[in-house]
Amino acid sequence: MNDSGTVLAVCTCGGTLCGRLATERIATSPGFVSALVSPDLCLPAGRARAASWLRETAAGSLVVAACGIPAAAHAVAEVARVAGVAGHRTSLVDLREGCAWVHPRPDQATAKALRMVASAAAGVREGMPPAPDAEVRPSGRVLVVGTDPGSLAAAARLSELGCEAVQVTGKLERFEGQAGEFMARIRTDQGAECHAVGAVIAAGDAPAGPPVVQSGQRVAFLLEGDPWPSVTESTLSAALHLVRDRGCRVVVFFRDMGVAGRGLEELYREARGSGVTFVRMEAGPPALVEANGGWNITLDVPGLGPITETVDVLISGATAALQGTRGLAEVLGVAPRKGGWAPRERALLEPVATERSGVFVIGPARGPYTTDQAVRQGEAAAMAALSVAAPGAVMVSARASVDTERCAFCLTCLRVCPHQAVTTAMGQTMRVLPAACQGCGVCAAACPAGAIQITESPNRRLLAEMDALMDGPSLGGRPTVVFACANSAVPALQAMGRLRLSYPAAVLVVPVPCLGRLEPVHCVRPLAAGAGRVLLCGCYDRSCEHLVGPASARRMVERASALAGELGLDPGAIHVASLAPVDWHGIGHLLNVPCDTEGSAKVTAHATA
Amino acid sequence: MTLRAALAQGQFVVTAEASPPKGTNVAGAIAEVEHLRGRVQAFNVTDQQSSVMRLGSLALCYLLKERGLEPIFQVTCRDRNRIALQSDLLSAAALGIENVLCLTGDHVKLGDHPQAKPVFDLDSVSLLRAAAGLAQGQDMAGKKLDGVPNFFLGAVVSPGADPVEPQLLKMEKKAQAGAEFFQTQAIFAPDAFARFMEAARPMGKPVFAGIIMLKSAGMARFMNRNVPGVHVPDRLIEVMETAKDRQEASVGVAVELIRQLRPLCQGIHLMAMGWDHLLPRVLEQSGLTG
Amino acid sequence: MPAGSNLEAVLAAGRFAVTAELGPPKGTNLGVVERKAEILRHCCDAVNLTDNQTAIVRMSSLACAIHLRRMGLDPVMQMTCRDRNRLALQSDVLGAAGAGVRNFLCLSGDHQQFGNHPGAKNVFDLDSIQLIQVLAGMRDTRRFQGGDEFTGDIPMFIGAAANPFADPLPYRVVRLAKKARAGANFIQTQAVFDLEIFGRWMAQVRARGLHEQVAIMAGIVPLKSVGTARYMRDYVSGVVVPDAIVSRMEDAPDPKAEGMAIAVELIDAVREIPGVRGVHIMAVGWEDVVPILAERAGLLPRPLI
Amino acid sequence: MIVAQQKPLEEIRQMVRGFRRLLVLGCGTCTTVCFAGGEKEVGLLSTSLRSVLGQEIEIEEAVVQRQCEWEFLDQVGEAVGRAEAVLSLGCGVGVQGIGERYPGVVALPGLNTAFMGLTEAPGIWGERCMACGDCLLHRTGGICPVARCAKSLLNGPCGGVQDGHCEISVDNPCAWVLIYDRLTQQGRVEQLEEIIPARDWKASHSGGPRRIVRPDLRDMVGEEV
Repeated sequence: MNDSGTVLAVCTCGGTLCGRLATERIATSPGFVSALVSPDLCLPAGRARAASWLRETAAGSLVVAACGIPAAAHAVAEVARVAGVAGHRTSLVDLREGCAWVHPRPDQATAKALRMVASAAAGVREGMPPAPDAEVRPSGRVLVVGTDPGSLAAAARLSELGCEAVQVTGKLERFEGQAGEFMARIRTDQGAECHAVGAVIAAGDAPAGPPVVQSGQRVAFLLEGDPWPSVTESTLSAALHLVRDRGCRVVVFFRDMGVAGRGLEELYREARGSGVTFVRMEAGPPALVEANGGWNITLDVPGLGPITETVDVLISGATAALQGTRGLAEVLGVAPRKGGWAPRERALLEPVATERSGVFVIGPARGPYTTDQAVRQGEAAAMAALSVAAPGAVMVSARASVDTERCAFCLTCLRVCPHQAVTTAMGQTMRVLPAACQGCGVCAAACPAGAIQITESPNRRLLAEMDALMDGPSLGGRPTVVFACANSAVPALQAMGRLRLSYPAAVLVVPVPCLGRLEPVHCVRPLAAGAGRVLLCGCYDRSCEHLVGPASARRMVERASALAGELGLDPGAIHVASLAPVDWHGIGHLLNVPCDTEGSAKVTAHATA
Repeated sequence: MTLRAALAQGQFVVTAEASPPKGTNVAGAIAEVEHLRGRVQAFNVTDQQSSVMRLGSLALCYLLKERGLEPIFQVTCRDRNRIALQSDLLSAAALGIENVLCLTGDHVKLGDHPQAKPVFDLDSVSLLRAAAGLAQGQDMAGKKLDGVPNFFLGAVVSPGADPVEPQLLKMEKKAQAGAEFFQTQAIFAPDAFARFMEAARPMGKPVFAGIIMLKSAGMARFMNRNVPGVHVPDRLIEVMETAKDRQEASVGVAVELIRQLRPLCQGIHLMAMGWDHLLPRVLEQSGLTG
Repeated sequence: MPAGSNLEAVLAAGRFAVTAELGPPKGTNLGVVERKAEILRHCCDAVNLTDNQTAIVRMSSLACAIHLRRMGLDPVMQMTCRDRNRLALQSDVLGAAGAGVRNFLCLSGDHQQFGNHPGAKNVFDLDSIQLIQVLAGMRDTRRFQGGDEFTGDIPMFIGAAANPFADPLPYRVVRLAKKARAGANFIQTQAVFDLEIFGRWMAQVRARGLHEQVAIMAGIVPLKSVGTARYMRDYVSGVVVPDAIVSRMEDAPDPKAEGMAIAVELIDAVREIPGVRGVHIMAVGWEDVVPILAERAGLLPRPLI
Repeated sequence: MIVAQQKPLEEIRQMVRGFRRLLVLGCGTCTTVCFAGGEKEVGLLSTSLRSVLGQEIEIEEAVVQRQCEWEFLDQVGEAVGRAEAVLSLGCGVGVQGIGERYPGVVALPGLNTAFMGLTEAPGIWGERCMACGDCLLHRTGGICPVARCAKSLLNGPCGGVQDGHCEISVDNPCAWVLIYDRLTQQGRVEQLEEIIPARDWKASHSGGPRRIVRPDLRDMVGEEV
C-alpha cells in the first residue's frame, strides 16, 4: 500500500461555505500530511486539480469534506480512482447539509466540522478492503409458484422476455441459494424434482381468489388485526377500482390502516376522495349476520352506538387467503417466522419484491386481489425477476465477509440473517452469499467472535469514527450521538439539511446501514465519553428493509441500558426512535429536544401520515 | 475435672484414642478405654479413621459419657454436609458431649468404600467456625437455637510438615475460627517441634504433642514414605530394628519422646495403634500417672 | 429373622399399626424430645424421628432415636441421603443399632434449597432405594456396601416412603415395587387427602401384590388451620389437597376441630382400603393432637406385644 | 460445549483494582459460542472497565482460539508480557491455562464457568452433562439424571415433582418425568423397573482430579508426561 499518510480536501462550494464555517481552520486540521481547499470539487476542473494534487502527495488515504449530494460521492470516487487511492481508504464528510446548513452559529458549526473531519480521518485508517467481487451466473430460468391469473401473466411475460418460466403446482419443499442461483426442490405426485432458477415468483396456492364482485354491488372489506402492508395497498387499490370503475359502494372496516409506506397515504386519500367509506373498528370486530345472500355488519362505534351496514359482498379473506401460503413463505424464507405470509410494508421495496433478493410475491399471497391487480403484479414481478435471473454472468460485490479463522461456528449469523444470505459451505465454514446479502450488518452485530465484517461499516472503523467524533472542540452542549439508519434517518437528515432546518451542533450523527448493525458497545462508549444521550433513529418495524432492525435494536438497547446503569451512567439515556425516510419534521423534533430534559425519554417520531 | 478445666488449671494433660468397632459390638472398644480410666484425661473417638467405615463416633462418645468417661467427639467433613454436621454437633451437646475435634478427614479413596462420594461441603476451619457459632447460639443460617451447646473445640496440626509455614497459617486460622486446643500429628523430632512451638506459642492455645507407638522398623519406614509430616529418624528405626523385645523398645521410644516434649507443650495425645495395653507402662515410666 | 421392634411385632400380629412423627428441636434441648415423646408414648406403636426435615438443621435423628430407646419407646430413625454419604449412613446405622434402635426409614431427603442452608453442598451419594439396598445388605448378607463382611447380626426393620400423588403417576407404583425389591419392610406414604388417587394407587399396589411384600401405612396430616390447608394445596409438591377439603376448613367455625374431624375421617377411610396396614400421623409440631386422633379413630389402646 | 457467564461488573472491578496494566483475553471457542468471552464481549467489557476505572488502568484486548492450549496462548505472549494481570474470558480451564503458561502474571477469572450444556434456544442454555465419568445414559432413556436431577437420583423421581417440573425450579423439567416419557415413547418403560445399585463415584470428581493417559497417543508425540 502506498501510504504517505492521510490528506484532506475541503470544498467550499463556490465559497458559499466560507461564511458559515472557518474553512481554513478546517483545512489545517491536525493529522493530515497535506490539505487542499477547492471551491468546486464536483466540477470537472475541480476534480482534475484534486486528482493531480492527490497524486503528488502520494497519500494512502483521503478525506474529502464537501456536501451531501450524490455528485460529491462520485467526485471522491473518481479522484481517488485516478490518483490510485483505494475506495476503502477514502471518506466523504458532508460539511454542507450535515453541518453548515443546519448549525447557524459559525463557531459551533466549525467545531463540529473539525470533529467530523477528525472522525473521517480516524475511519479511513481503519478502512477494510472489500472482499473480491463474486460472479453469479443466472440460469435464465424463473420459478413461478401458482396458477392464478397473476402467475399465468408472469409466466407469459417472462417467455416474451426470453426467460424460461418454470411453472409448478407441486409443493415447494426446499429453497436455498441466492438471487441468480437458487436451487428449488418441488414435491409432486411423481416424486421430487429439483430446479436451478435465478428467481422465484410466488403467488401461493390459495384455494380461490376473493368473491367476484358485480358492478354496482355493495362491498365491505374487513381488515382485521394489524395492517398487513400489502393488504393495505391491495385493499386500497381494489376499493378504488370498485368505486371508480365498477360503480360499487365500498366500506372498509379497519383497525389501523398503516399507510406509512411510500405512496400509500396518497392512495388512501384518493380512495377517500373517490367515495370509499372508512370505518375504524375501535371497540373490536363487528358482528356479522348472513342475510339475503349478503351480510349485515353491525359495529359498535364509541360515542355513536351500533351502526349496521348491509352489503352484498364481504371480503375478509386476507387472513384466510394467506393461510394457504404459510408453509410456502417459510420455505422461501421471506415471511417473518410467525404469522403467515405477511410480506411487510417496506417502503423501499418495489411492490412485488420481498426482503429476499430474487423472491417476488404476487396475487393471492398478498391478500385480497382482483384479476386486474394480479395480472399487473405478475407482469411487474416478471420484469423484476428478469433483472436477477437473465442469463449471463453478473459480478456482485460482497457487502459482508466472514473471517473463517475467527469464526467459532456458533451458527448465530445463520439464525439471525433476515435475508437468508448466510450458509454453511459444505459444513466447514460460514459463507455470506454476496447476491443475497443486503449489507444490513445484523449478523455482524450478533457475531460473538467479531468474525463478520460489513465492508461499509467494519467494527474497527465504526468504533474509531465514533471515538474521534466524541473528542474535540466544544459544541456548546453535551453531545447527543445519533445512529442514523441509512434507509430512514439519513434521508430525513439530508432533507433537514436541504431545507436548512437547524438542530444543535452537539448532535453527532453516525450513519449505519441499519439499526440492527448496532451493539451495546456502540451505545455505551459515547455515554462513557460524555454524551448525554444516544439516539438510534431507524425505520418503523414494518418498514424495515431488513425486517428485524428496529426490533433487534430495542432488545440490544435493553442490555446496553442495563450495562450503562452498572457503569454509573444514565440508563435512561439510550432511545430507539422510528421514523419514515421523508420525516424531516419528526427527526427535527427528536434532535431539538435538549438531551438533559426529562421528556427526551418519551419522544418518538411520527410518520408523515 | 473436665479437659477444659484441667487445661485452665495448667495441668499437663494426656489424651488417647478410642476406635469404634466395625460393627455394633462396642464391648471391646469400651474395655480398652476402661483400661486407661484414671490415667487419661479424655478419649478421642475417631470418626471412621482412614475412611474405613465404622460405628459412629457420636454413638461411642455417648456410651463413654454414660460410663463417666470423657470423650472427645471427632468430626470430619468427608461424609456429612453442613446440615448433618451441625445436626450431629447439636446432638452431641444434647447428649452431654462437649469436647469436639474438628477435622477435614481423609479422602474416601484411602478407605474401604472408595466408591463413595466424598462430601467436603465444609473444611476443618469452616467446621470449627460453625461449631463456635452453635456455641454462641446460632446455626450457620443465623437461626437462633433452642438450647445452646457449650463446646470445647479442638483441632489438629502437623508440626512436621514441610514446609511448615502453611501449617502455621492454618493453625492460626483454626484458632481464630474457634479452636481452643490442638492435637498434633505424631512427633519424632523434638528439635523441629521446639521450633514449631516457638512459632505457635504466640497463639496462646494449648498443644498436645502426638505420640504414636512405634511397632516396628517397617512401620517407621512405611510412615516415612507414606505419611506426610511424619519423619522417624534413622536412630529410632535402628533402635526398633535391633530390639530384642519390640514392645519394650516401643515403650522406651515413647517415654524418651514424652520426656523431651513435655517441657515444650501442654499435653500429649497417645495413639496406641493397637498396643493399648502398653499405654499404662508408657504413662508410668514417663511419670504421667496420677 | 425378626428385627425385634415393636412396630414390626404389631404389624406381624396383623394389627392396624399407628406411627407418629416427632420433629427434633433446633438446638440441644432434649427436654423437648422427652415432652413430645411422653405425649406419643401410649398412642402409637413407634415414633419417627425426622432427619433435619425440610433441610432445617435440628438435633440428629440418631441422637433422638437413642434417647427414645432409653425412654422405652420404639423409635423409627429417619435417614436421608442429602447430608451423608454411604460411610456416614452406615456408621450411623451401626451406632443406632448398637444402642437398640431397630426401625430405619430410608429417604432421599428434601433438597437443601427449601431449608435454611440453601448454600450447603448436597451429598446424594446414594438414593433412597440404594440406601434400602445397603441396609438390607448389612442385615441380610452381613456385608457393608464396600463389600467387607462382618460377623454378628444387625437386626433392622427397614422402611421407606412412597408418594402416590406425584408425577408421573403411573411410575409411582413401579418405584414402590423397586423399594420392596430392594428390601423395604414397611412403607409410610405421603399425606393422603385425595382418597380417589390413593385408592387407585392402592389398586395398582394390590394388582402387583406389593401389599403382601411391604406393610403400607397411609400418611395422615391433621390440618391445623385454613392457612395450612391452602399452603399444603398450593405449595407442597407431591401433595394433593382436594378443594372440597380446603372449603370445609374455610367454612368451619373452628378450623382446628374441623382439621381433626377430617383427619379422623381419613383414617377411617384408609382403614377400609384393602392392603392398608396402618397409619402414619405427621402432626408437624402439633403432637398434642395425636392421642386425640387415635382415640377418636378407635385406635386405642395400642396393643402390647 | 462449556457454558459460562460473565461475572458481575462490580466483582470484576474489585478483582482488577490495583493493577495498572490489564490484558482482557477472550477465548474463541466455547465461551465465544455462548456469548460470554468472544471478541465482542472482550470489547464490551474493556469499554466498561475503562469507563469505570478511567486512567487508573491501561487495558489491552486480545482473543485466542482456545485458552486451553499452550500453543494458542503462545500467540499472545507479548501482550501478556506487557500486562500485570490477565482477565480471562475463557472457562476455568482457560484461566488456569494462562496461569500455567505464564506463572509470573496474575490470571483472573472474568467469567463464572457454569456447566456443560447445549443451546436450548437462542439465548437459553441448559446443563446436560456433569462429566461424572461413568455414563449411564443407555439406562435412562438418553436423559441424564446425574446432571438433570437436583438430587442426582438414579432410581426414579422423588416426591417433589409438580406438573412435571422439579420443585427446585419451575424452569426445570423433572429429569425422571422426561426419562419416563422418553422410555414410554420408545416402548422401553420396563427399563425403569431395574434397580441401579449404589454407584461408583470414583470416576467422577469424587475420586479426585482426573487425568486420562493414552499411552498410544503419548508415544506418538514422543514426549514424556
